[in-house]
Amino acid sequence: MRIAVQAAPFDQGAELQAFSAAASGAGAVVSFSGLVRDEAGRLSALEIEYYPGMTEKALASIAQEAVSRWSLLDALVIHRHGRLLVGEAIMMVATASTHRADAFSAAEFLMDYLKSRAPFWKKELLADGADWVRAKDTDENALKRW
Amino acid sequence: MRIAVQAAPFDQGAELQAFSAAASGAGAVVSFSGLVRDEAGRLSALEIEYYPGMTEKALASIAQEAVSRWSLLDALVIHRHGRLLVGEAIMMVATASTHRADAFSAAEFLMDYLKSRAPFWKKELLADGADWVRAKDTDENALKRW
Amino acid sequence: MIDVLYFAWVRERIGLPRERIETSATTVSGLIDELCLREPRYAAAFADLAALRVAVDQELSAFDAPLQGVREVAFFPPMTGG
Amino acid sequence: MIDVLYFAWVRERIGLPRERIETSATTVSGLIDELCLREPRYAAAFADLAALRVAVDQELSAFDAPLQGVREVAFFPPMTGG
Repeated sequence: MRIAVQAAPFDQGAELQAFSAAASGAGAVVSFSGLVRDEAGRLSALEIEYYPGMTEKALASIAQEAVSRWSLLDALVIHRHGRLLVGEAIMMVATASTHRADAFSAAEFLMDYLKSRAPFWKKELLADGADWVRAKDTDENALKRW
Repeated sequence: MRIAVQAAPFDQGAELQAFSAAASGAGAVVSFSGLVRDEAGRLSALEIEYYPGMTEKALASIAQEAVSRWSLLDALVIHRHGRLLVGEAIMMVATASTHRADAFSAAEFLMDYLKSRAPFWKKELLADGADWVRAKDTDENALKRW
Repeated sequence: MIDVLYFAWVRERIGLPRERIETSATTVSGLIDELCLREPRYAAAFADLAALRVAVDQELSAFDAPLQGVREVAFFPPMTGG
Repeated sequence: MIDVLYFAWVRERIGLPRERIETSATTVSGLIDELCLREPRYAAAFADLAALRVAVDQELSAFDAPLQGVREVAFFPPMTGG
């Protein structure tokens, strides 16, 4: 299980390849990557703030929960902070399991918790100002299914 | 949308990276990779048979259905045939959408249909013989949710 | 003349991957009946239709599908892709 | 002495990312009341508690959480990771 909170860009392809190669015995690997959307051309950059110390702990605890609930062979969480440009990968999660249903469910669980329970805050830097992204009710509600 | 049915191995990392880079405007990318499991050390190789012509058509039609049902920005399906060794990637799908729920649902839909409706047949080459993999009721039942 | 294709254990049981068949059958079921009368290996392959699937001109079909104008019929076990 | 941290627009509204505070409050709510009495920028930041979350020693907590033995309290809006 690897948790990384970093300012540096990462190569999601290389990460998936390494994760998959290391998950020996796995039959199913699911990955999710979140990318910076251009918001119809309005966005110039995304600024991500986090809580050093708490963020890493929260991610490790969410990942540990996923691993034990779905008997995952492995899990990966990478999340960037700082300034990101349109098209860049903000974060990725990957899960490895024997059968596909577990890897899919665990990846969705990780994403739902990461959206609303991991201490990250996004600010959109727009042509005409800057806005903190508001948490969505749909994201909070998504937690109820687990 | 790219559909590939091939004997050659593929690099899932490079495929994910290229897919993600090309899916301009996407906020969410989900990938699934199916790997050859060693079945507790019993498996020496997997032999995959397909139906040239029908297989490609079936995959294109499943992917097209996913793209239109979830308004995907893009979809990718790669599936190998022939002899595969333990740990090798059998296939992968990837989906790109604006929000994560669509990419996840579409990837699961693709996998469920690919398991039971795409003309591939797996034969396990074991230390003590060879067995055609039996279709699972759980896979057939998984189709009912869509 | 129809191209008849066999895959996976159906292919192994019948002993060939494809053959061209002159048939007077009007449905897939009729074709299966004709094949079963030929030789025991066909009867063995088609013994349990619930364990088989059929594609007519590369589309999954029912066993009562008509054969008129059809160029290709394929028999195989349930698919196990992914 | 407690380290009090602010993130996102709470940090911007209060104008600093963290401060050490000498407090006699026994709960998070008590601490918020003390802060609000200090200066209008605090009152502005804490005007709508429903729009805020609190972490006590880096664990998400309720506003009535006790402060005894606590080293670090953080205030921030609902999280928007992923």
